[in-house]
Amino acid sequence: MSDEMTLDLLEAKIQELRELDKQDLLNLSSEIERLEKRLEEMRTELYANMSDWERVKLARHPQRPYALDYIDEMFTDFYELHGDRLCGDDRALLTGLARFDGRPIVVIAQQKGRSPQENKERYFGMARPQGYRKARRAMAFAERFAFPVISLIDTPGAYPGLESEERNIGGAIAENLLTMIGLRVPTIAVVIGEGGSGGALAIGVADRVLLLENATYSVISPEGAAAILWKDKKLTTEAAATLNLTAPHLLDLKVIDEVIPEPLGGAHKDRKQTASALKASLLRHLEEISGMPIEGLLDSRYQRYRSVGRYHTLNG
Amino acid sequence: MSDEMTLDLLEAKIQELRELDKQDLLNLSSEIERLEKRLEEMRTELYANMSDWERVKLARHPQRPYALDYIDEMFTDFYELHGDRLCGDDRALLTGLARFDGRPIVVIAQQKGRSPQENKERYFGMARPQGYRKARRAMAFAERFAFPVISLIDTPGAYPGLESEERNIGGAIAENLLTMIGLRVPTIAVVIGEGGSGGALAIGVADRVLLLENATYSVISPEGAAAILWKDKKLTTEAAATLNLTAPHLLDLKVIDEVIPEPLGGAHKDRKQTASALKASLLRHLEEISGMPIEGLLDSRYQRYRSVGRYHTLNG
Amino acid sequence: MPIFKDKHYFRVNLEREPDENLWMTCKACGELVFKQRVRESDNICPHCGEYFFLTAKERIESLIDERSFVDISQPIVAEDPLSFVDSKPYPQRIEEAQEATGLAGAIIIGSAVISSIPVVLGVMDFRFIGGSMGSVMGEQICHGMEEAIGRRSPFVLVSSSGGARIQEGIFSLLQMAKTAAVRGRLAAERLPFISVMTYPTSGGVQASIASLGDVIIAERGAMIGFAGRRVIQNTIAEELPKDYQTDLFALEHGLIDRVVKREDLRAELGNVLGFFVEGR
Amino acid sequence: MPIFKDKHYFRVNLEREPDENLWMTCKACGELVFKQRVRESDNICPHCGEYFFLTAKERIESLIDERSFVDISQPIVAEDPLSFVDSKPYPQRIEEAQEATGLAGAIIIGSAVISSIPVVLGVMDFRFIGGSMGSVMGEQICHGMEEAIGRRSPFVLVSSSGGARIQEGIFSLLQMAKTAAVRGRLAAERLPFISVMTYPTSGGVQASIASLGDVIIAERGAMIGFAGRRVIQNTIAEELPKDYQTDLFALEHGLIDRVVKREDLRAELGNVLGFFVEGR
Ligand SMILES: [Zn+2]
Ligand SMILES: [Zn+2]
Repeated sequence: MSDEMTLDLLEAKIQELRELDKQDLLNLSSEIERLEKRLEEMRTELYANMSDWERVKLARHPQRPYALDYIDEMFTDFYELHGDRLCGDDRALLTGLARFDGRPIVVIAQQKGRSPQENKERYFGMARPQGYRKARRAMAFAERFAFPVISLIDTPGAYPGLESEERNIGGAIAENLLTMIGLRVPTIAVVIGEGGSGGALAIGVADRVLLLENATYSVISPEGAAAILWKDKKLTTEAAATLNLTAPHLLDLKVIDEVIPEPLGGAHKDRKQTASALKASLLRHLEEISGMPIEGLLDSRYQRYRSVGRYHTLNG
Repeated sequence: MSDEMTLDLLEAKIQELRELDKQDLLNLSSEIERLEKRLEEMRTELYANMSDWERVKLARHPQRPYALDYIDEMFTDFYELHGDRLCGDDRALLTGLARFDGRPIVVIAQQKGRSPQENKERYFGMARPQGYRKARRAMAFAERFAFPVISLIDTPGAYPGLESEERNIGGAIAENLLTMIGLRVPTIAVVIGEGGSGGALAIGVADRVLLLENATYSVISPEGAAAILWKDKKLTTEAAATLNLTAPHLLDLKVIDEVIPEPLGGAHKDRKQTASALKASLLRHLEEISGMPIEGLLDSRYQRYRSVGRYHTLNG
Repeated sequence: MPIFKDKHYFRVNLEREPDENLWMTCKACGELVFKQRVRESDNICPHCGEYFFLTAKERIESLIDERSFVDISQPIVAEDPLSFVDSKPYPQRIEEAQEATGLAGAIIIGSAVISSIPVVLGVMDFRFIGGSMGSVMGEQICHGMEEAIGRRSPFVLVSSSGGARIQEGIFSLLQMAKTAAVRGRLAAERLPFISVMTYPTSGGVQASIASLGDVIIAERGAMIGFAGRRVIQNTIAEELPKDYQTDLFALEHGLIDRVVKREDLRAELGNVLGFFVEGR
Repeated sequence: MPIFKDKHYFRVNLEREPDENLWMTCKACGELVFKQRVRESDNICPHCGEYFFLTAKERIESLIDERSFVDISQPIVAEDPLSFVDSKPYPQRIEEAQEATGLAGAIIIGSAVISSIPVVLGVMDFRFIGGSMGSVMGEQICHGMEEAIGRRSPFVLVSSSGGARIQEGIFSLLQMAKTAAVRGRLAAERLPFISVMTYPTSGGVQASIASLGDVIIAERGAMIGFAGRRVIQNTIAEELPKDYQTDLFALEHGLIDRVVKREDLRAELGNVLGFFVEGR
């Protein structure tokens, strides 16, 4: 089976052929059309048969749209609010106000960098305690002004480092969980890329939890699981398959509410289309939950998390 | 007029005479008695005529009882709670549970060090943001369990340093003011030594504000005022006199509720007596405010701070 | 023009006396610039971009929709509860400040419209004893927030202050608690408070009301912090970095939300206030 | 003794089988010590003071008033929602852990009395798949807190866990939110939650319920933190100090309230719980 990179190369070649054809009037149009059809078929096959590990790679694809791309496409007037008021301003986790369909919302979003420089600044999307505490400030802000909260999740996980531990990263995540479960406004979380462990969950407790088709959400990375459980870092494909971290699995397991379809080849193949599908879904969900009295909403949210888990009951 | 140190020396000499008399049977008792009477007179005179600057020095006296001494004398079962859950545990500002007359309370206290080593650890009683945030955590704790808060103030001011600014010392103080004004439990603040500026006020917004007789409470130190306003650091005596920072002035100005008397010569001359007078006052005030419905208490506290200030109204 | 000597309180209005000198020299670039031009461009040198110091009136003018300002401050003036004398008696210091500035105190409170949104606005004037916060400023800020509650409108505070008004001693210190108290009411009413920090926002003002904004915006070039460079160097002799207490230092350490150029501040306020206004 | 293979759930009781070996050798000092003596001294070597590893049962025994323990856990056992197989199938791993420990899961929930104060107590057992938190532990912790609410008594949780139960995937992750949710209810009821962290308290347990105690007490020698030394060194190759994630590191950085010796833990709990009990 062809992999994505090969197909991308083929796509580029077809494009070159088209250019050549146009310039030099070679009249290759029917051959080009046939090639395109073949490409489409191969892609459909590829994505139908894509392994979970392939999907993880797609979720991490360097061309994949990041939070600011979606913010740009779906919202207007994004007004970033910086700083945790305690010690820092984490660039891996953004907070701000925006308008969504004209309505003010609070946005919390994990943001990866495109360039090495940007990634250095954004810690590859791995937030530190100051990021999670900035998010908590944004939540309190949302509550004060009754703005719904939309969070966009895209992180390999919380930043694991000495400074993080010194600033109580575990405590910061824990406090966010507690805050979000009781937040007196409608909340939606969307995993747009990687939903990495506690670092994702710390902005992911919400009334609705959505996933993009090629996003993943997992307690641990396949690499981490391979290293810890299989004692072999190379067994990531097996680990990925077993972790059930892709959208179809998560939907089956009933831990997410909806999967937003992506174009063939992934969100980066058509950013606008992806954003537009996500926006439609967000609007629908937001309308639903905004219509509920807040006590009822809090109760549903509580029940959702209170009841999560799989175990069976025996005779005591 | 004699200063305190001279009188302390005289006191020591009298003690030596007494020892000598006892050992060698010199029969100096009547001379010793006369000396003692004279010492007493001089002390009374000294303290009656003590300048405000002298009193500042007494408030900072190295033998003066510090917070832990009062905690030890007045409360039982002090159980220290450490850490701000954010990044550190400030040793200049202690928080904890204790029993006061059998009743659980939350204690917030600024603590100076006796030895150079202890002062290094305690930053001479100057709290950093982590201290003020630990205090805020203690306030939330008190509120959750309906424990009254007693804070003991003794600080030259918040610690002024790069690290403090990096961690938003101003914001930390401001948040505490906001928290204390709305804290849904009875609160009492006592200045036991130095009440230095914003660093003192940040744990000093309360239903009752008390001062020990030789404690001071001021917007700036006399040294600071002399340097800034008189452009001469040596004019501390003048600055001290003008700042109205001693107990009698503050009582006159109606910004404190009560002055707790100290023994002649200062609290350190009889720690137990001082603590016992303070304890009696605290008990009385606590009983008063604990008897009030919390909404009424919050309203009084609000009015107290809402109305503070001196200005006059003209024809607009 | 001893306008306050007879205990009179004048409302601020933004109409200006005609100025005899039509030109001024920029201290930064040395160019001769047309005053009217400078005024129209928020007191920024049209030649080199230098920010000239803004009086409170000029600041108000630079932020609000034209002719929308009404002084709604309390008709109050300072007392001298400590009979404070340093190099001169405090009352004399007040009078001189009043004469120099034409203001009754170090802050102006008004109603105004910013980008078509009605707000209550407080603006400090650094010329008035370093913009220090005494009983009058504390009361005016509280009054402003209470007016905002009464009008159901946002509160905007532009700080420019060295901190506490030492000459009022403990009363000055307690204004920190007083303003925080009323700020709590504003929050309970779910009305937004936008704090704008300009050069300088420090000491007791930074450690109370100015740091309690729902949104905190710093003007580019602002100095923001609690303890001044000199205090630190006197107390603990610590080396301080070059960017100590700059706007960017405050942003990097999470003290503030945004740093904004002076020429963008009006639009910025319109932007952020817009989120809190129904149907915008 | 495949006690759980037939899907039976056994209550924990603290009565012990008579042990054939009356003596054991301390790994730290090499001395032969009398087992009964070790047991009576909280599993501390009477010779050298080494802390021996505590099973959950031993931990409970070391903390509570004698014979006060009643298992009140839910009769639940793990499922295998992901059909997870690594070096062995997850159900087999569970069964082996059950057989090795005699426990149904990695935590025991009981009612007990500590210094005459009735509490609901949860104690993790690190031997059970590293004390990891899956659906069963999450549910048991929540059940424990709800029991505490029902009984109006404090909740005490003794953690000893490597973090999430990877084999339950996303369900394991979500137990962090689940336990935090019920912890919120406990807070709303104003009932105290004392979190005791022992060696180790890390990963998803440290980043959720264990860090949400009203009071957090670490046993001396505890390891406390989110990301293990190896994870950090693999991810970012950072040098880590010797005291990384030690009890004293956690204390110094404000993560916990206290560090307490094992032999003092029982009295410590009595002390702190006493504050929340009427009339003590
Ligand atoms: Zn110029
Ligand atoms: Zn041993």
